Amino acid sequence: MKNVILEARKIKKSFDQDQVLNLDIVKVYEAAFNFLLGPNGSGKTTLLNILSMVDTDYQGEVFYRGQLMGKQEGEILEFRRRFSVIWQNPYLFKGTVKANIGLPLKFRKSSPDIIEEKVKKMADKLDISHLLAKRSGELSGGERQKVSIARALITEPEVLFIDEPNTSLDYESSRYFNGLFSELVADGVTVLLITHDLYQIQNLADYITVLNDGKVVNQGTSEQVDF
Amino acid sequence: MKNVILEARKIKKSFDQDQVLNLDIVKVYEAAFNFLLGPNGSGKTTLLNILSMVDTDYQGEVFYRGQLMGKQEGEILEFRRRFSVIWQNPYLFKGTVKANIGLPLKFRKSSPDIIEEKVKKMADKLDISHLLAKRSGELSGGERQKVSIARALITEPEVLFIDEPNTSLDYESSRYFNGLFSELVADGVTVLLITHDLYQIQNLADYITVLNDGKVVNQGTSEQVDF
Amino acid sequence: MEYIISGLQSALMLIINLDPEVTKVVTTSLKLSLTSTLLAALFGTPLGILFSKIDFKGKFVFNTVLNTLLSLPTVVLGLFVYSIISRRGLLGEWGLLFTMKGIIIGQVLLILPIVMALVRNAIHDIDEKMYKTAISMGATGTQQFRLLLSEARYGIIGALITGFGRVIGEVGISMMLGGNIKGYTRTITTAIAMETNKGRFSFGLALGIILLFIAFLINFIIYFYQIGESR
Amino acid sequence: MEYIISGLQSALMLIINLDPEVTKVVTTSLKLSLTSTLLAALFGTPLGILFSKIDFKGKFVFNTVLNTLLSLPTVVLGLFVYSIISRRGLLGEWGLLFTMKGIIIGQVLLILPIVMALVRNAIHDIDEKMYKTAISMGATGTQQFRLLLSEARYGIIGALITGFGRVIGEVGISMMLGGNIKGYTRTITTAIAMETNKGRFSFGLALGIILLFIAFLINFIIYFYQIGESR
Amino acid sequence: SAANAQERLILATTTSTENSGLLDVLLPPFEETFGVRVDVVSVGTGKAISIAENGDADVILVHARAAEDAFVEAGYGVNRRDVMYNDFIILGPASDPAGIKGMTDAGKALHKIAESKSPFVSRGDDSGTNKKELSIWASVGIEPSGRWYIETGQGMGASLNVANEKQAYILADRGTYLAYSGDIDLGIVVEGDPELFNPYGIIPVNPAVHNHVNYQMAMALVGYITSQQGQKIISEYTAYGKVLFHPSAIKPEDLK
Ligand SMILES: Nc1ncnc2c1ncn2[C@@H]1O[C@H](COP(=O)(O)OP(=O)(O)OP(=O)(O)O)[C@@H](O)[C@H]1O
Ligand SMILES: Nc1ncnc2c1ncn2[C@@H]1O[C@H](COP(=O)(O)OP(=O)(O)OP(=O)(O)O)[C@@H](O)[C@H]1O
Ligand SMILES: [Mg+2]
Ligand SMILES: [Mg+2]
Repeated sequence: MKNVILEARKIKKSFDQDQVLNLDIVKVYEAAFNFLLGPNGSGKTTLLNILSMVDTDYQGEVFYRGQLMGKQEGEILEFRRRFSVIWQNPYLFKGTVKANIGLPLKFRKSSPDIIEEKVKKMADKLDISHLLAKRSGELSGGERQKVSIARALITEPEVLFIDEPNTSLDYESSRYFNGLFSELVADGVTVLLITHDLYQIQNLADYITVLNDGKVVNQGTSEQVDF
Repeated sequence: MKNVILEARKIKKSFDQDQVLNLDIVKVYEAAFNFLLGPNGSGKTTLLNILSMVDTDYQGEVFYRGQLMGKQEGEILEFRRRFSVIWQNPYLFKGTVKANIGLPLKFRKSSPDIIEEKVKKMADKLDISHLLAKRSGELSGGERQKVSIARALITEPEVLFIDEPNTSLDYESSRYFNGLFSELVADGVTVLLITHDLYQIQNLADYITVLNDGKVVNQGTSEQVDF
Repeated sequence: MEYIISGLQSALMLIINLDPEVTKVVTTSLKLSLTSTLLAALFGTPLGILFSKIDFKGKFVFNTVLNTLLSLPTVVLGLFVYSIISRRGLLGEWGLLFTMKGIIIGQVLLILPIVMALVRNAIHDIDEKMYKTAISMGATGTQQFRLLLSEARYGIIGALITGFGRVIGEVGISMMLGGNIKGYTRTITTAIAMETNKGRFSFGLALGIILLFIAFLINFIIYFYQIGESR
Repeated sequence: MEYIISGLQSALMLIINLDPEVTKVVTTSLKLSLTSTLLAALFGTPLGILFSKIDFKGKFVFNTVLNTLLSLPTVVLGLFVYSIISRRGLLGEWGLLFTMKGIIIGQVLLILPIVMALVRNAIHDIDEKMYKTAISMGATGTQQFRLLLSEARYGIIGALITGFGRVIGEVGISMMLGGNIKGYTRTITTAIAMETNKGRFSFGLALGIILLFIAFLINFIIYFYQIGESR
Repeated sequence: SAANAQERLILATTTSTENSGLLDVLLPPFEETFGVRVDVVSVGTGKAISIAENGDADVILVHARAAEDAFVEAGYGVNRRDVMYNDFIILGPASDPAGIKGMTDAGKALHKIAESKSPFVSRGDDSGTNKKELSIWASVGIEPSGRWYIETGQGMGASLNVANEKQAYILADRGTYLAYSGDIDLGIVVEGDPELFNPYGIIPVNPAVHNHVNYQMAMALVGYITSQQGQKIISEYTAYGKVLFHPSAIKPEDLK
């Protein structure tokens, strides 16, 4: 059994009057492929926002390596910087693809030379070098997705949150990224993945949490869980 | 062999200097499941824009039932109204889900009563009645997709263009919509579908066009084409 | 400081007593600024949308000219229109000078660039996908236009509020083209300028407070009906 | 009509001859309006962003008040500030009346609401996802702020251009707080008002044309560096 | 600039004085002699007096005798001196509907205007000119009102434009009329009545009330303007080829 890197306890989250999350315990294991499953609207993205510390407006507690996480901007910035998120329908900033991919490094005050170099390397690796000079509004659906993946990986995150990555990706790319994410896990990165893709679930999952209507309905290793 | 309902000849399309489409002939068959395949950035969405007469800024000719389509707004409105498009990353208008689904009918000057009734029926059918009062910004990824499908189907289109519909849909919904689209084809609706989903291709396709780098690399019935 | 306090007091008195002269300038100001804003909206909104959508050579220069017109001082615009509608001007025969119509002409010209520029900015940020979606839904040109208005509502109403604020608070054009004629073309602002000139500062401030009060009511109504409901 | 033609002619002559008096009022106007716009941008942009993001009770009223302040006539604001910086006012000892500083105070107060309101409108239309994305990328508060500025660039620069246009073209505040003192606080607009008063209409128009010419140059530079490169 | 380092004297005066161009020749010799910069703030008479009451000016040069006296009476000003005078005239359209052209009695002329209900433009702004006009109406027992009596509440120039547009009669000061005569179609119909004289006075602000004012320099200006040198400049000043102001601190026969 692997170590627990993130643990959420008694999480409640409401929009206006509607309660969309009401969880007892959710665990994310270190250096493993953690899957978050459930039907549309069951609260997966909402939970991802909370675990990745992007949303701090919730009731309950989140622990990182056993330490209670605060909800103030200042306290959690350094933890957040160990994480990356690949979003469902990624938002790209105005400007070039190159600027978009380099931005997280700029936030971390890397030097322009290093940024330039890392962006080049990452683009080569993901086969999107031909897109670097394009503006973000000029990309196809799959190209957007690839750029957003490059942007998330460039900081070499400790934990990677992924919300339906295969959306819009062609067959080749899909396979490539499945392989890439597995490699990352093998290298010690923790991945939390939301997906509806049976292939991914059957072949990649180490641990699975299934949500329904804001509640955990099943949880365990991929052998234990009947999804 | 079915009738050809849409035919594109010698289509060329460029953004700035880049030519992204350069096609000889593309045919869409009536009352059939037409698939448009190809890797990311190969020009699928660009071609869909042209065939659905949303984009009129191209070189070449598009024929609808043998008749050359104009490129002026006025000439093509009535044809456009026989079509519907389900977009990759749908855009929802500000306001409620209900208003969004009813909008195409409003454009066609249906009475408020009829709109109300049809929207209700469609929402029931697609199991999204609980979302009708929500504002478009408050939906989950899959919910957005379902709303956009409802909005496209409400006009009972003659031709339905679909750009990666299963994006963000859960397994159940995915299966449901595959079934629904098949029924529509059986009822005489022409469907043009863009997808990367092997399951859909293997089980649903009647005719397949494969694009690569803006060119048709393969075309024919699903038996003929090696994708 | 004492001006401010005694200004507040006399503003209150004027409102309570419904002073007939004040009532008259208030209604004149309201008629003028609402009419001017309405006309500017009618022309400026479609023009602003048009120029944000169509591409043409020299658009860069056109945009700069539009931005420049935001600097046009009311006195200069007043002078300009004056020289056209005065007895010696091109349209002298129409007798527009020192009438409400004369003021409206000037005010519409004043805020047309503002409305156009701000509408242009609001439209600029609308997602390209919005157009594709509307077109694919079979919207006619007019329907696309209405949809665009509704999607950019916040920015467009903002443009109109800015334009309205500009005309109800401007004095140069009303003075120059209206003549501040008592009981006829005297507006709140020209009355304020006059009282200030007389050295009656607290009365000037009192009228200013009344003007702000009215502007507040109008903004309240607009905001309540248009913005309050969105989002 | 003849005013306009002879106005154009004398504008040309004044520019060609680099008339020293005209040069002086032009530099005064420029110094004032650039300083005021800069200060208003410095305070107004963050405030506008703040008020568009945070939610508090009475935000509705606050927004309406902000919109109302767009109607504030320059004379009234001038009077208001006058009553504070006059010798008898609270800050009388500072001797700010009839100085450049006095004018700047008034002008900043004039456009602060405009900048805030237009920035608020621009920010309002930014996609909610932009914030989430920036946060998830580990941006600090300042970095989020900068990113927001860049994403809403078009609208924010539009706000500043509108503010700049308002101050360089306004006359009431410069007149009231500056006193139109020759060689010192006389600006292009107060000079125009004075010339118009004297009946020297075409000279007034000439100065107006020079003002527009300068505003054009400034807008051209801004547009060229900031907007031209975007998209 | 060097000017900024200099001592500063704020003179509040009426627009008509500044607009006449007189100050541009009258003040420089004073500024040079005393090493002072005179900042001229030209506004309406009422406003000039209010500014001085607040201590925002050091000295005023205005033409509204009653208001000036009240200003001194209230203790805001001290040492008022007569400086000069010019005169008012009544202008009218060429058609002269009231038939007053050539009259020399302003009161009777206004009476005929009222009788014939010919359009008349009043500044209605409490200015010196406006007060003069009202006093003439009062002297013939008429309280003007009705559609023919148009109140602009504006300065002289703007009011002249209104009168021109409406082809109405108007009481104006000669300086402004001369400045506008090229642009308007109104001519002089009444002039020369002593009632129409328009005296200017200079008043330093009382340093006992506003201890910060530059009283010394203000008194120096009073001294200069009422001196042989100042009075001579006034008497010799012409605009549009006409003498505009007549010195009154020193009688013409005593001017050297
Ligand atoms: N901003 C919001 N305001 C109101 N309701 C919201 C908001 N965001 C999400 N919801 C609601 O919360 C519920 C959970 O949303 P969430 O996005 O977490 O679903 P999900 O599991 O990610 O679904 P999907 O697979 O469709 O992406 C949904 O019913 C959704 O309508
Ligand atoms: N507005 C634009 N400006 C410039 N280039 C564009 C623009 N839109 C699309 N492209 C380019 O045109 C090519 C085809 O794009 P298109 O969206 O048709 O691809 P696609 O086949 O739909 O890909 P995907 O499967 O990723 O959605 C891509 O290389 C894309 O970068
Ligand atoms: Mg989701
Ligand atoms: Mg696509």
